[in-house]
Amino acid sequence: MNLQKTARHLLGALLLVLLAWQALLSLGGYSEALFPSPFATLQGLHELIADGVLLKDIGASLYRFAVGYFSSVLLAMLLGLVLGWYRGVWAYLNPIAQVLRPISPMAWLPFIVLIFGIGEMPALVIIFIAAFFPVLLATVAAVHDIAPVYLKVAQNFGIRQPALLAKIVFPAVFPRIATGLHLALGTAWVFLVAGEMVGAQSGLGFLIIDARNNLRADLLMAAIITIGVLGLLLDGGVTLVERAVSRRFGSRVA
Amino acid sequence: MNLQKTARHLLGALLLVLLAWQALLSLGGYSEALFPSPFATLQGLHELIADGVLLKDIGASLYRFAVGYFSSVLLAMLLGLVLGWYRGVWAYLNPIAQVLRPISPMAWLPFIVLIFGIGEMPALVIIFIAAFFPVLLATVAAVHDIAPVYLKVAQNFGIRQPALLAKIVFPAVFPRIATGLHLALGTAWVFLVAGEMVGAQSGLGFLIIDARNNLRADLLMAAIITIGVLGLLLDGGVTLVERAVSRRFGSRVA
Amino acid sequence: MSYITIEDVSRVYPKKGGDFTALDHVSLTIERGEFICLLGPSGCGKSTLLSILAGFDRPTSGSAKIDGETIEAPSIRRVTIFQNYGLLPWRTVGKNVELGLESLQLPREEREEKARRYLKLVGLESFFDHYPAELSGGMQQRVAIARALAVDPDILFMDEPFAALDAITRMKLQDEISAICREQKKTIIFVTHDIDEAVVLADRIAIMTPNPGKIKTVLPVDLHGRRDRTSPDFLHIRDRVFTAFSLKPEDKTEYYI
Amino acid sequence: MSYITIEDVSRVYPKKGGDFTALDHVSLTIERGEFICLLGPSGCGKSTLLSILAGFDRPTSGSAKIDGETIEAPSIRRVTIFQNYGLLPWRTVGKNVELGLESLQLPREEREEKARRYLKLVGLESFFDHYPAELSGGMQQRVAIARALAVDPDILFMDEPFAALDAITRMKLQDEISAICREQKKTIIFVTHDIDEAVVLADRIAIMTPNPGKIKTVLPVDLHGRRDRTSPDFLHIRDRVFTAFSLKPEDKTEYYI
Amino acid sequence: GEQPGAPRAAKDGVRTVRIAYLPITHALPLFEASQTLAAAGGPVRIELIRYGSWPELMDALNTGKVDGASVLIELAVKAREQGIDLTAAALGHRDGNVIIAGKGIERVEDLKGKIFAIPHKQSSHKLLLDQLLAEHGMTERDLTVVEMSPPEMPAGLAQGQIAGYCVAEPFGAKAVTLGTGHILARSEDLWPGSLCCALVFNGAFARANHDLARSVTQGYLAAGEELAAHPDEAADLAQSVFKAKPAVLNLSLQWISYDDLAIRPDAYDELIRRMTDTGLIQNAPAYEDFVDPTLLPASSERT
Ligand SMILES: Nc1ncnc2c1ncn2[C@@H]1O[C@H](COP(=O)(O)OP(=O)(O)OP(=O)(O)O)[C@@H](O)[C@H]1O
Ligand SMILES: Nc1ncnc2c1ncn2[C@@H]1O[C@H](COP(=O)(O)OP(=O)(O)OP(=O)(O)O)[C@@H](O)[C@H]1O
Ligand SMILES: [Mg+2]
Ligand SMILES: [Mg+2]
Repeated sequence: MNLQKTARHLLGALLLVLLAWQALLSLGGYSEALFPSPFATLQGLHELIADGVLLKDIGASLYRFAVGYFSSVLLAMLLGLVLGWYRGVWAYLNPIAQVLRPISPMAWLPFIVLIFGIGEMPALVIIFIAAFFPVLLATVAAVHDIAPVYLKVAQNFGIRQPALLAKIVFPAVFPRIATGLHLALGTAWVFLVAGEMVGAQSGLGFLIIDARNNLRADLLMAAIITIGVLGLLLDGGVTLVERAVSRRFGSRVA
Repeated sequence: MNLQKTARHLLGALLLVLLAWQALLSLGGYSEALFPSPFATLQGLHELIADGVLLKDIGASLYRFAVGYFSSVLLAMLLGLVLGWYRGVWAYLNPIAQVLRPISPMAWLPFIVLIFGIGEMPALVIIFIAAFFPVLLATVAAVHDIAPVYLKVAQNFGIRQPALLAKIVFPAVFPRIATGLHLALGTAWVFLVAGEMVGAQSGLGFLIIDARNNLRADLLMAAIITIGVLGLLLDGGVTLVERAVSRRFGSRVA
Repeated sequence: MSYITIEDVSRVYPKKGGDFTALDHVSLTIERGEFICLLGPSGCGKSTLLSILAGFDRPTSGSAKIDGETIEAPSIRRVTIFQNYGLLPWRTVGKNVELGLESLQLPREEREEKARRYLKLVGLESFFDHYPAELSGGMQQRVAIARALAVDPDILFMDEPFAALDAITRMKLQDEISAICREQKKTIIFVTHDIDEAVVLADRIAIMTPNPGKIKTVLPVDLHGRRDRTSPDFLHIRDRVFTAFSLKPEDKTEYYI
Repeated sequence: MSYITIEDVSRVYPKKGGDFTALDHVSLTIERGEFICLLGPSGCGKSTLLSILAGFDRPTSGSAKIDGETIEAPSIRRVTIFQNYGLLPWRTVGKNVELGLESLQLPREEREEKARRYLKLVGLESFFDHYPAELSGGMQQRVAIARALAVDPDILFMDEPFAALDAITRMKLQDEISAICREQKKTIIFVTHDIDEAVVLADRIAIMTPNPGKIKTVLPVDLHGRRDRTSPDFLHIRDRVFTAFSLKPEDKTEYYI
Repeated sequence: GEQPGAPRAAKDGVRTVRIAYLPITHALPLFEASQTLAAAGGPVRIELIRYGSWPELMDALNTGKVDGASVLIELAVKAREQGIDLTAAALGHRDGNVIIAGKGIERVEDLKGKIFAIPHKQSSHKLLLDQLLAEHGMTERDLTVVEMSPPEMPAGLAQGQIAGYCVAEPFGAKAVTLGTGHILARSEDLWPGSLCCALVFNGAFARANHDLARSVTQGYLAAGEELAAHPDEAADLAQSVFKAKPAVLNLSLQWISYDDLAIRPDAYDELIRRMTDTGLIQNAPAYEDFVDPTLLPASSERT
């Protein structure tokens, strides 16, 4: 029953998109070569799959994503935990983080290439930067906002550093960091593609650039749709993990 | 006293950055032409200011940002409010939003150019897309999560549509939407620059591309720093607005 | 026929692993102008019963009628007051009180005049332009009561309206509010788990027990209008409620906590 | 000399537009093994005084000593129990009780054995592997008490530990907890704004009033161990507390709500 | 990884040179060279690294992360002027650029007040445009010149958002194939023997691995000759390495020539004159400073 409902919604959504797409095509009067029809896109998708290009690029993107995202959030969480706790140090680092955060990771590209070279690294570094600041700042904010009762309990029961960070602060703030991790995942995915568009020789972002440079709008659209669907799947996966975590860590007590 | 403290932190941060920068420069042994020194960057900044280029580009970027961001969040909030309320409609649109959201706004560029032309529009559309989905989804989620007591009170006192949306639902969810607006601001700023890097003839993103095209690492670094500082100022402005709003709308009652 | 008649009302919530019966064949009649307290521990279905009477919820079986008509939906003739006050934090105190008057389409001046009048009744006329967050909990609940009274309803439903207040503030408010409401001749259904509160306020106390939610007994309270919490009359009724809940130490029955 | 001596303690919070005096020259002595209730309306400084005794806060002036030593910091010899239980939601009930034992560096088996013993004391041994969120409020507070008792402290500080529970559950817990704590011969400082609660639990009640926070009077309670809320002894003391707060209807003084 | 200045050690007897390129028809000889060298089984190999745009390619080249690149010669000259260590070896091709105009633009004068797109300021395409305008008594001030990503140009032309463009191939051929654009002028008419792309090495690499760079250059020149001699092969190769539709690629191949790729001083001086005239450069590097003729085979060396 519920599954049937979901299927109905998905089908309805698909139909809506196809209708809107076809309408745009008819009203705009665009040439097939510049704005592909749904059917041409499907053919393009098929071509990409048949060539093995799509699978290879998806693999490259997911690999980069995994490495870049996880190394970034791990470091950001660790740093955030420690810096959030030692407010004196953070006071000096906060202005730096605040200035670096609004800079588009892609603006750094020339320096990234200079320092990290070409190949895997630039896109990796871009994802790293994209995920790093949101998680760092979310972690620091979460540590600053930790419910005082947890700290009081810890102090009362004589729990000292580093056990305090590991046993109390980290689990207490984790549910909130998890939200930050989820947000960062979306950001990182968006920037993975953007990063691959400017600094990689493979992956879905590169596929987009390559399709553009080869003047293949059908392949371009197929790549875009693949990116959207993959992003959605990743997000769904993280939502599942998040639910498990919030079950595990229980509801927050003020 | 407090001001003095802030000044100390800012100075300390600046010193830290300069130290790290100089260390990187010395250890890496990079050529000045590829990785500028702080002094060369300052000179570059001076050159940009003296030429009037910086001010012009800042103006262009801020104008685009204002138009793109505000039109986007207004539409997203309005749509989010209505679609959040009518869950039946949203069930069909949700899958579409979920697939579109993870797509890097820049991936659409060829189609944006095709549909909206060149000049101001591409960067504007990119900012629009970047801000749209976060705000839309935040608004829909906020409407779904509205504290039931507000709806009960409205129902009890006989408040019907459209007054219900305008008088009750919107103000009730606004504090939470405001968080979404804040997040979207950061995203939009990052993508403003990214968008101008690929689809504009002016603005800070274009300044970056132009510096790269002219192989001027000093101007590039100066532009990057300007972007960071401006982004920080914008964020600070929004934080002030947010505080005023949360004072105005009071604390949420469960 | 009685003003409010609850006949054989059950409310079952579907739950995985068998349904959960929140209300189990509850019957009760209430007369016009009565002050009824629903008293019982957490989970005994007090809020569920109140929701059904207020029109926010429907019984799974049985019937609930007011003035002979089945309750279909909330109405501005019957206002509910919530534990967390239900004030709109983005409106001033005055505008909150005007809320119900707006949908009655009163002209602006009349609305404001009425809002001021009812705020005066609860002693808060000087807070007209304040925001709810600037008021203490007790003051906020008084605003909610002014808002409810301003639309001149027939019935007031109150769901643990004083539960978030400290005991001493609560007593003050109990005295004030019962005086005001009785003076305005409203029918009042009041949910609480505080025995003293029920005794000091009610004309009759419906004592409820959980698992499943039932009305165990209905105790009439006759304090002859003198609601002194240390008077022998008060203590006598309080004693009877304790007995009804088997809370006297003689009784060794274990209760669900 | 007394076990706990509070001498002329004041606590002032800086505030824009003049400082705010939360505690104003408060003095009190407490003997070993006593059960003291701090009773008063919201804002009278009960929590502030308790925080100072527990070592979480310091007086602005005056001195607070335990066993002749000035209180400098919280200690595992004196455990505080909070209104919202202060359980760690990511740890099972058993692991929560083991928390204090971990920093006492007991070996694993001993910790677990002890945790089970104290959970049994509060009637929750079968919930060892549950998470706090799976327990009702009353059960959670019992876990917090087991956790406190497990480290065998000299003093228990309790800040409105039962305020989040419904009245009937609360009474059950009052009876149980006071029995357990007295049996374990702890000194207990208990904050509440509920008059009945103070009367049923305390050996002495320190009645506090706000603006500024002061101890108005200290009432000894002698119920000869028979803590029946409907007994004449109980009602007599309750009456005296009502009088102390001027809550008897004769008195027309207005109070801050 | 490797420092560009380090002598390149042989791995399994094979020495690999990393060359960056953009997927444009102009870079075709690189593929031919790469395949020929691999097929020959000699010790030298070319590893090709594809980029999406000039700035990214230049980042890699300038920082020495690739050993060489096929790049707009103006961009390389500009980099040299900025003190970046680059050495040019040979041209990528000669001619082969066209100025495309959209519907309604029959004469150059029709461009007045319209928008015209070039890929990059530092490009032959800008120089060609300036020449065309000069020949008709106009300057860039008579129209709006915008920098645009090449793939966007055919779409922009089709939608009437730009009136014309000049860019590397096959982006010009795309508009002609689509029927939305036509050729307004050809590079060989505007600037006979015009320079466009060049094979450029990182200077440190070229100095430390002169033989290697020389072998690559020779393979590259030979590849150019091969493509010039066998247009059918060129078409097949283009089809196999680029994904664009055959009609587009074939058309663009008709315009281009891959033979005689040495950079001669007179051609270089002509380039510098044009760059200086349009203000693209102030302190032009000397020919000797930019070109390393010793990388060329003896026959095409400076006479
Ligand atoms: N929407 C619901 N779905 C499932 N079970 C519900 C729902 N609402 C209430 N219940 C259950 O019905 C029972 C009675 O709920 P109700 O809220 O009426 O109790 P109550 O007497 O008001 O308790 P309290 O004093 O805690 O407010 C509870 O056990 C509760 O868990
Ligand atoms: N950190 C603080 N800064 C400023 N004022 C404070 C602070 N903590 C408490 N106060 C003020 O001191 C007064 C006493 O606070 P305290 O928490 O001790 O009251 P309480 O008797 O415990 O009240 P309640 O029953 O509401 O818990 C209150 O008016 C409160 O506003
Ligand atoms: Mg309830
Ligand atoms: Mg307190």
